[in-house]
Amino acid sequence: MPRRGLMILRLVVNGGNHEADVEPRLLLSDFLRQGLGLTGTHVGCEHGVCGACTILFDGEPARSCIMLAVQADGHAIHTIESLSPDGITLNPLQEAFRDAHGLQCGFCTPGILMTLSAFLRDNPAPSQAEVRDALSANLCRCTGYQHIVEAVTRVTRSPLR
Amino acid sequence: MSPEARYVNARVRRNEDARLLTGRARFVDDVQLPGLLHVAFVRSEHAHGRLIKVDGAAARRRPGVVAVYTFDDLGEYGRPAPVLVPPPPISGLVFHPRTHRPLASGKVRYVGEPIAMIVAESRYLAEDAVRDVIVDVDPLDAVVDLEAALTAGAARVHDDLESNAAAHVVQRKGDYAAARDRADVIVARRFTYDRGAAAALENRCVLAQWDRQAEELTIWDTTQAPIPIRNGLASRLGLSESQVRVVAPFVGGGFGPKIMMFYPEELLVPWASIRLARPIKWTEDRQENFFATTQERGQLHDAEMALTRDGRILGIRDTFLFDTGAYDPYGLTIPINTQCTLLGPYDVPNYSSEFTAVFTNKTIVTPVRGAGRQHGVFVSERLLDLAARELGIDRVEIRKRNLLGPDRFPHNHEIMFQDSAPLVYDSGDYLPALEQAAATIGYAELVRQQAQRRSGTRRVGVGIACYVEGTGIGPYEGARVTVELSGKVRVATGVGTQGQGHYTVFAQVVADVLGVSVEDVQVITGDTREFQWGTGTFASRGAAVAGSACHAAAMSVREKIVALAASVLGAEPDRLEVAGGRVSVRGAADRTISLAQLAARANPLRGAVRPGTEPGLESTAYFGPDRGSTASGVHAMIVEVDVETAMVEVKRYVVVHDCGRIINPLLVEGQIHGGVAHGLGNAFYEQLVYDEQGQLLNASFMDYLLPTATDVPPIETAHRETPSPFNPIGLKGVGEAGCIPTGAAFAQAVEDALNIEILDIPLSPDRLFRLIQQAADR
Amino acid sequence: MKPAPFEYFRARSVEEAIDLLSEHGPDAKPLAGGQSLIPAMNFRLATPAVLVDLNEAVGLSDVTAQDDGLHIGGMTRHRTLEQSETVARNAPLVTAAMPFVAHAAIRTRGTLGGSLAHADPAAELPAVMLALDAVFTVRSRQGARHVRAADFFTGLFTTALEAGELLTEVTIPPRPVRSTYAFQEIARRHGDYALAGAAAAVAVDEHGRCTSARVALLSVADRPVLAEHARRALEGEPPTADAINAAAAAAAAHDIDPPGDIHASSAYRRHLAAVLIRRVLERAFHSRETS
Amino acid sequence: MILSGTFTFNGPRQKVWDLLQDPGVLAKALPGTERLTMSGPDRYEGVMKVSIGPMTAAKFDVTVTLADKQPPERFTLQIDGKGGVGFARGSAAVTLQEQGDGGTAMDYTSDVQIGGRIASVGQRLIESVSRMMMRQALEALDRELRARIDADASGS
Repeated sequence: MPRRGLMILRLVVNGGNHEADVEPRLLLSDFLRQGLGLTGTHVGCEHGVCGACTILFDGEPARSCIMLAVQADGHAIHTIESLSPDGITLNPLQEAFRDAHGLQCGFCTPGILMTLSAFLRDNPAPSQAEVRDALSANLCRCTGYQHIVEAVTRVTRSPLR
Repeated sequence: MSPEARYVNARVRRNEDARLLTGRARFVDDVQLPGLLHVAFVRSEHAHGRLIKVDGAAARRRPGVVAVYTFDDLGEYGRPAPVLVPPPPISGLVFHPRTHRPLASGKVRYVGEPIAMIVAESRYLAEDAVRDVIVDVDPLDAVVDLEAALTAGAARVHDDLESNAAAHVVQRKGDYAAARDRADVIVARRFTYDRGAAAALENRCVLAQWDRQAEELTIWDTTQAPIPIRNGLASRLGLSESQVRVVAPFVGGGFGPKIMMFYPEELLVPWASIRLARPIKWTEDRQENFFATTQERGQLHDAEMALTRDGRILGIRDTFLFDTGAYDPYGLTIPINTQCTLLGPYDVPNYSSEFTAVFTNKTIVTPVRGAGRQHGVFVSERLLDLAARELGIDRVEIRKRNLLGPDRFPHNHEIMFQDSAPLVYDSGDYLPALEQAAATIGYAELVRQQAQRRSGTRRVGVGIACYVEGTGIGPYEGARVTVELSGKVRVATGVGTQGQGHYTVFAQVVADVLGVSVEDVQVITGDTREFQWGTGTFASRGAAVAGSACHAAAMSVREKIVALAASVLGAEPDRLEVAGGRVSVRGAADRTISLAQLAARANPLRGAVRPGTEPGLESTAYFGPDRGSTASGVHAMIVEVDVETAMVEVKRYVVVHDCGRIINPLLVEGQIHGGVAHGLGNAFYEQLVYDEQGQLLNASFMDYLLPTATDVPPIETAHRETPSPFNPIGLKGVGEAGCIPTGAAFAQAVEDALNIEILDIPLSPDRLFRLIQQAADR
Repeated sequence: MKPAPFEYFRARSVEEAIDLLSEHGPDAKPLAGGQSLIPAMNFRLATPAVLVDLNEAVGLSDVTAQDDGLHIGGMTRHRTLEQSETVARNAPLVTAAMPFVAHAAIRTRGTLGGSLAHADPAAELPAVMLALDAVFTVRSRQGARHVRAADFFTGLFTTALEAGELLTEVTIPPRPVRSTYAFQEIARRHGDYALAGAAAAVAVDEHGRCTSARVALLSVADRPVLAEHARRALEGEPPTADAINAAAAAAAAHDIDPPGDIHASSAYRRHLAAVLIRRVLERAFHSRETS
Repeated sequence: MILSGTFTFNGPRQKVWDLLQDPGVLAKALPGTERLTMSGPDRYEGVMKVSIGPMTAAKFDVTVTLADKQPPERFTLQIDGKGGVGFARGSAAVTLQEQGDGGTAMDYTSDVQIGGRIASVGQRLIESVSRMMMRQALEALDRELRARIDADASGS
């Protein structure tokens, strides 16, 4: 990591407190991946378009590739790793992705899950058009999106919710 | 077929998903090693120029920079990369192989060509040092336009060649000139299909670690073909193959360009890692990806079709130029695919096809999903539409009149396919697919409503296009199937996987043969330490070729299981049942043994075994088809065009396809959806725009437009199954099918809505606006 | 694609931000939402020596309806503008435009002041503010000054802001009676920079005659442009279909000279502008009963 | 990209010619010029900084040459710029024609080539920026000419 002009960074990631010395220019995505080893957050474009790096910043979706790590000082971040704390049990949305074949290479999937987690929290019963609208913030080259939309439909119609 | 098909042909959810959904799956860029160094490249800003000076001295002095390499530092290692795919034996074929070097020497030939490599303590620092390298280039005129490239005074991409022609190939069947003389109507047009990017969401990444004590090199690489990369790098580095391990773990989408390219970065990172005795990683960024990762699609066709008055094809002639970019390491796979796929599902008695591959000062061209097939389909389907219009025959009807009937298989087209085998269709049944697609989209009703659809601001059009696709080509793949002491099964194969679901489909095949649960079959792909024979994932061949190898290996293991169980249980083999992870004697519930127990018995620790006994319940098998199998299908779509804004919305999309026997319909649908989205991208959104000096003007996701969830419609898919005779399960490939007829169907639908003529793909609102204006002016 | 090094300061108040900006002069860039600035830094097209982070500065993100209009703090997030009922009541044009601004994950970070100061000619909010005749409060060590939207956007990514100045607040004048609004744009994909767009704020008198017709266009010039010819053609007239058509055609012909790019030629942009001016005017005048 | 047009100066042709050949004037007219010094006959070198909003990194080492001179009627101006974000090269063919009313019409046709990062991610802005720089250059020239004419008038 870069050494010059380090700043202290204190933040909460997936419920745990972290403290690190970082260079101001370090991108939040790089800090999460390299600094904390949370490699589930993927980097696809580094200009805020593809959405693969989407995380929750104080509960709201944000692109970690166009934020500085130092901006997270004093804030709470959730990454894909928070959706399944034991790393094995899938939450209903993850389970629906598996059932509906809502992922292929899986590279864009973490960003999509984080985007949809916030979306479904705010809109528990969206229409298909609303789902596609929310999903249009994330690029996927493999799925053509259809099975992702189906996965969301499974969750929103699930009696568990 | 498998003894009991419980999983094959079932909608089985994927074994690999849990890791991907929780963020645990390891992609190459996720690998972190102590002391890891990072790389940035100094790349050419000029499309064409003489390299006067490259000076890395200042960069070397920058704190945090460990090494700076230019061509002069490479010595013998700087020689050009190998030709990856030698051209097939076609008589009269001319091919000038010119491949890239790891770093530019003498000349730069495309924007983004690597000139110097910087190794530093972080990627941030390496990028800082890029500015420090002094590069002096004397710019030359760039070769951009395909026709201009072949004119006498054109600048030459490779000075040692007489022209920019990289290859010339003629293939003929019958006598087109005679057919033309007999024809009632000739339809002739010029068609273009412009460049696009594969744009996998994961950029490329290479990480190499040289273990000085063990003298072993481990390379993590986002490649579709780890074994050829291992073999090629070992030989180039002067190591034995067993000293090199290439791992392609989870790979974030391939779509063609992650094939065994021996990209400059792929050659240099391992080399530098040995030199510096440090682990080194290069992670491509999105901007680099637009220049440094290979692209596809640029072709210019002058084509004509000769027909009878009642719409029967007498022959087709096509002359086309193929843009191969600055180098041609991948040979002629793409244009030969174009040449062969153009014939489609039709009876074309006379065919004359000629192409010239052209060097240009643009990024190297290698196959991208579809790999030239969509161009052929675009040309023949467009010609049929134009002929239909000229002859006053319905578009579906003219296709029906020309389809090959089910009695025509195997059908020999009498020309050579890219796999060096004659172009022979193995099996197919085309007419029912066309009828089903037309019925599903409501074609007849839409035709009746044509006048109404073409009025008002929002105009509606319908398009319907057919295709065939050569898939599942050789040479071979292999697999090793092992029943482990736990009773669980492990399958290792050489192909890489980039999201296709190999972890699951191979497991399905093996689980059926061995009577185990699909979750109990662990598939390992893409690690040369696990399996070291095979070629890779390309040409829609993974399931058909490697899947067949898995099947063969599993069948062999099953024989061992049955033989051993027969002796242990004292029963005739034909009375044994292999199911539920056990072998049981039919009708005697107490005479049963688990696979775990059998595996233990097959590997005794004491005592004696009979001479010739192979230990374990394990087998390795290989499969190589005589030739590829031919998938086929029909796509139909309805579009709505706002004639005031030239914006197009796809309202419905129907796919009727035939990929032979299906292992997993859920995954096949996923492949089709993704292919269609990619095809719609190529039809309306995605175009790499180069200016006249070879500068790429849209090297970002802001300007290079991948379709999003609001651009891709729901896709209605119907499967038809005509098994292939060329492999035991009857499989054909499906990975590329979705994107092959999409452009042709889209052009036809928009044309139908607006009553204009569309000859160029990709279309865009801007291009469509011009066409609408021109039609209004006429 | 990693940013070049810079010095980073976190401002805790407006005053601190202004002090830092004037101290560091033209080398310093305020960091608001960062959704345009950081991508430009990742591409190394922007290499500011100093960043002054406004995100922790208090008192810059209040939204209040007052007698003289709707006051919106410069650091108000796009997401807040989109969801605020106060904004919907007092400036429905803003609410109508927000879904067109990129995507939710960008709007959670992007800010009003950031978008206006960035002055991207293809951005929605500058045009909306121009249509609404908003007034921007600009503060520096010398105190505060007020700049009308029409005077604020001075060119390509260029505004009336001087070094050391900060856009702290936007005031949108109170809604006239019988005022209605509409926003439309044409983009290649949802959330992209528009090929062209139009924001309309219109009002009529008790006889249905047009008293005000402000249509601001985006992505058809180096800055947001008011369709002056449309305004002149309509004000004082009943907004009939013919009048709207003529107004749209006149404005597209005379008020703009659009630049072309790979996505849209100049002629296409001009054509789209005519269509969009007509469509927003039709929608605005015909949605009278609902707003 | 081709940018062409006609600009009318309110002054005699010889004066406009002299103006256009003056390196001091060129330095003022070329937008963002931080320094421009003569490095040979009709050849100047210097630094130009093109700053557009957040794009602050566009600093170019430039070489300006004047060629094909036929006083007071036509010449070609070439600019070659190289910087961290890419390169820009342009040549402008300039023709001056006397107008009946004592003014001078300048026809210009310029071919601008942009390469490197500014071309690959900045395409949306290239035409606007080129137009803006052209406008700024012409306005600066016009201002300079008027100042000279005013100076002449007060001096005589």
